[in-house]
Amino acid sequence: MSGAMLYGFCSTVLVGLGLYGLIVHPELLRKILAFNLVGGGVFLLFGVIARRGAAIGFGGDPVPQALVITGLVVAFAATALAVALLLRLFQETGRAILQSDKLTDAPSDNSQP
Amino acid sequence: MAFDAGLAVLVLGVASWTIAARDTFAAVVGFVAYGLLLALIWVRLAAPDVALTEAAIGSGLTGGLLLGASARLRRTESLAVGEKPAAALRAATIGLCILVSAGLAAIILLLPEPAPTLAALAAANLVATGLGNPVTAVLMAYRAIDTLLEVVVLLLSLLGVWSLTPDHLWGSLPSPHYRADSYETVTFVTQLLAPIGILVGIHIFWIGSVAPGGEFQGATILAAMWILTMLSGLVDAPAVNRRWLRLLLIIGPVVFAAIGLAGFAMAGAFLAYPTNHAKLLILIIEVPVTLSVAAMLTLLVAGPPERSSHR
Amino acid sequence: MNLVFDVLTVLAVCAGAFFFLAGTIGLLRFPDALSRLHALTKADNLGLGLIVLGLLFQAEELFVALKLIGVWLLGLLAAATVTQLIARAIQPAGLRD
Amino acid sequence: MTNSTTAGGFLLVLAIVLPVVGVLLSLALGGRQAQRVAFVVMPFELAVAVAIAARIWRTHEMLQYSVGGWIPPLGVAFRADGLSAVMIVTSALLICGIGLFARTQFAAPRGAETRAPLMFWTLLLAVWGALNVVFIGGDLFNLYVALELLTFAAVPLVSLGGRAETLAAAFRYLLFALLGSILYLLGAVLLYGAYGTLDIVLLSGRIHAQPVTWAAISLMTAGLLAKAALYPFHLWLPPAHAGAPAPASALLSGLVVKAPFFLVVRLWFDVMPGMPERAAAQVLGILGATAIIFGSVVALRQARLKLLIAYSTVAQIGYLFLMFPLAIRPEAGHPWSTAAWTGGILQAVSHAFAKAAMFMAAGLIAEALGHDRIAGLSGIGRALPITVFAFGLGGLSLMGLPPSGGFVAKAMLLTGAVAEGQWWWALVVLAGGLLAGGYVFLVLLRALGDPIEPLRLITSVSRGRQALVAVVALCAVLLGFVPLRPSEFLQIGRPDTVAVGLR
Repeated sequence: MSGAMLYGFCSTVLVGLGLYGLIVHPELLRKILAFNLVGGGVFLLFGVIARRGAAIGFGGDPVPQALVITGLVVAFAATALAVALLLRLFQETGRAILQSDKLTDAPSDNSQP
Repeated sequence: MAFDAGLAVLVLGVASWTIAARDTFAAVVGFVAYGLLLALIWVRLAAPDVALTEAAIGSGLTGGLLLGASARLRRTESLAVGEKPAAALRAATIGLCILVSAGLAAIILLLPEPAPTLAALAAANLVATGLGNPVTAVLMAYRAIDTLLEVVVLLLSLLGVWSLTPDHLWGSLPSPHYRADSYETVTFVTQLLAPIGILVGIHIFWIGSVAPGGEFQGATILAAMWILTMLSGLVDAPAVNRRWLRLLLIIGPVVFAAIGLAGFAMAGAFLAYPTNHAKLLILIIEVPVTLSVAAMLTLLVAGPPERSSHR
Repeated sequence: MNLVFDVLTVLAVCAGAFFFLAGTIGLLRFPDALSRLHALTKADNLGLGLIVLGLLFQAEELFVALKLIGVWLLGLLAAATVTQLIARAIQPAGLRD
Repeated sequence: MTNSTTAGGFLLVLAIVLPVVGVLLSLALGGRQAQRVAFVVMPFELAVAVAIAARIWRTHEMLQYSVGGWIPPLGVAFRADGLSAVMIVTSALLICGIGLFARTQFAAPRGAETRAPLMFWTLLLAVWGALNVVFIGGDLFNLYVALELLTFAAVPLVSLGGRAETLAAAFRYLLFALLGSILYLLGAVLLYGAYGTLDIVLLSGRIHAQPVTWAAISLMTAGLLAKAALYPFHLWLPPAHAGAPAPASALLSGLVVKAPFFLVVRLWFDVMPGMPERAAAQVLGILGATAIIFGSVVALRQARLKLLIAYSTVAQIGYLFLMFPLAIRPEAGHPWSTAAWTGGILQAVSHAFAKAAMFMAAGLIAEALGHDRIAGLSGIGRALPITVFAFGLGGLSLMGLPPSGGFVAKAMLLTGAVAEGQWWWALVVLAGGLLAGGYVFLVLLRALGDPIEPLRLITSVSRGRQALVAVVALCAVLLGFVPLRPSEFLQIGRPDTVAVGLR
């Protein structure tokens, strides 16, 4: 078995671990962490596929490598938005978990200043 | 091989820790380590460009963001105790996740051999881009549209973060203000480090055309330096309605799109470069994009505006 | 010549690894936070220094050597700063200057 | 089908670049200019959308553009077939309508810049651009970026009001959307590992039935279903769509959830033409049928108007997925020459107009009354007759009564069910129509009833805005005059001679 395949299996376990955390953890920050774990696993799998595509002197297929860079940046953007939402939610409610949220009776169009 | 196996086990151990740890702060620390170990794996997978990005963004910036958040949320952990799902649900989830992992593992064993690759095609066209680093060629030439849209994605997520501002604080400053005199150590280190860091950031960006590195990695280092100067109280975060800030944010994507559109006239297609000037045009795009991305990353870490005055 | 350099590299890196190990044990075994910090930074700075020293023997050009030394200096700086900050954070409020 | 740029391909670039430039400009200019930028972009972008459709109509061929002159698999292609054109024009018309509707609600005050207007107009353009990338993207990774673009534009719209429960709804939406994207990406990664390309046309030529393919398609489909809020992934939708400001609700319910549906269609019919087994398609159909029954029943029990409409969206999304069991491997002809194929797409389009109109009507009612409790609607029919009329027109389409787009769509699905001998789907379509009738009449009876005490409006609602809602609802009705047969336009650009479904 090659080193790349070893990391391939590593990536599949990472996806499983992250999915577990995403489903089971009630705390939202832990969910965000778990999402990043899944992301890391998926990107790693892409890296393994890039490595398998090594050819003509390149250590790996540059196309998936570049796509992983794009993916990492996008994942950071997602994390930043999620964290900001979470902190605002915490400010408003004092909670960092999602409850079975029922909409209150307030008018829903209070966006006007 | 032994090294790879050890590294893989270590990564899985740290990953399990970030899921299993009781303390969220400890879990986040585990995540930072996880990112750094992943960066090592990327080196082992012959992807130094990705390794740089993973260490800088995946571990560094994401880690910093999450550490900050977990510090703010510390008090809430006890509240979540009663919310843990039932044991049966957890067991079912474990079963599902094992199934997913095992299934994926079986699937990747079935991937074709020899693996299909675009390496040869990417290499054959490298000359036309004037670049020496094939990864940069993919990002800036072959799939430049992805990169352009990615910068817009970053900008949109920043808009999303800003949209969470309470109405009366719009136009005010993000993140807590750190006073310069409270931590002499940090101030001193920042004064020492920031110039070096900025140089390193520019260097990483500059060599991206021929060697591992590039605009996103460079921009992250620049962003880190900006964040450091804010943390040390040397500069304050800018108010979100400053004109110069808005211009800084859009200059990168605007130049990118403009040169892309000019491609219609110069090379017959959107985001195409005339062969002789490809490298120069890519550089003209990359400089403002690096600056804009650095600003976006910094402000994403800083968060939505939350205080109305400087002091 | 090459052989001498290789031997020196192995020695220095092994010594560095030993200090890392010692620091880690200190981190795990020492009783309170301040002494843990002490063990960690002292051992790590030395350990990193020795490993950089070992690698210097393998550097093929001056620029690489300079980069390695830069890594060490930045590591020292970071460790010193972080230790300061952590120590300050855990210091009992009454002892503050 | 070659991989080069066709004449008029630049229109596809414009369809994406115009809104993006709009986003950048409105952020840079800020303040009152954001709205002006949006209203400058709208006519041009609408013109581009119409031009794309007109060209495809005239040439009967799909538009194609190789970005940067790089041909797939190395480069990224944009492609617009008949289906893309229909979705692009729908989005353009509806977004212009929503923009006009939101003009007063999100008017920026004089003086200092305010948050909500700047965000709304910028995000409106961002959603538009993202939708267009989804509709013309020819590369699976490019489409991943497009999905993220759409997520980051849509999620902040939910919490634009800033109340705690909308923040929670936005967070839940974001979690589902991110999980969906990452599953989609995992599938795309596997496809690249197996076939060495992410281009849809190239993939369709190389793909064959093997475990990797099935795993990849299942993961991508599951991810997209989470984003499309198909039962059992619907949990996030009602609080998000009901909590957003009315114009944003209209955008989210009308268009944004259609994007992942569109990509499921792309996957099942374009990436692997003729390959899906009927059994797999039955699963999608069963989920769709459950969504129809479940969503409608829960809608019936809602006390608030916007939540009722949101649960109705859960149900109506179900109809979209009935097209899979009916169009995959049909008894005769190609999948896209079946009645069910046209019916499914028409359902997406007519629901977009109908649902947007209903959300906007609900917004006007909430504005006038200060609440949207269904129990307190008595007499609103007299106060806001045009609005309630528009709501009813939208409801007509949901129920599937003639003349309406919903009627044609559901009739086509029924025809498909009969033609395929799968009568059980016909029962679901009919039951869903009856239930929809139930919840629409529930609202209308209240609204048209006499109030116990005189109705007090907290603000007056301009006739112009009411008329606009009626116009949007009329679009859904006008779709009822589409001929009741498989649309030829929708088949443009589909592989017709490739060995399809005949293995």
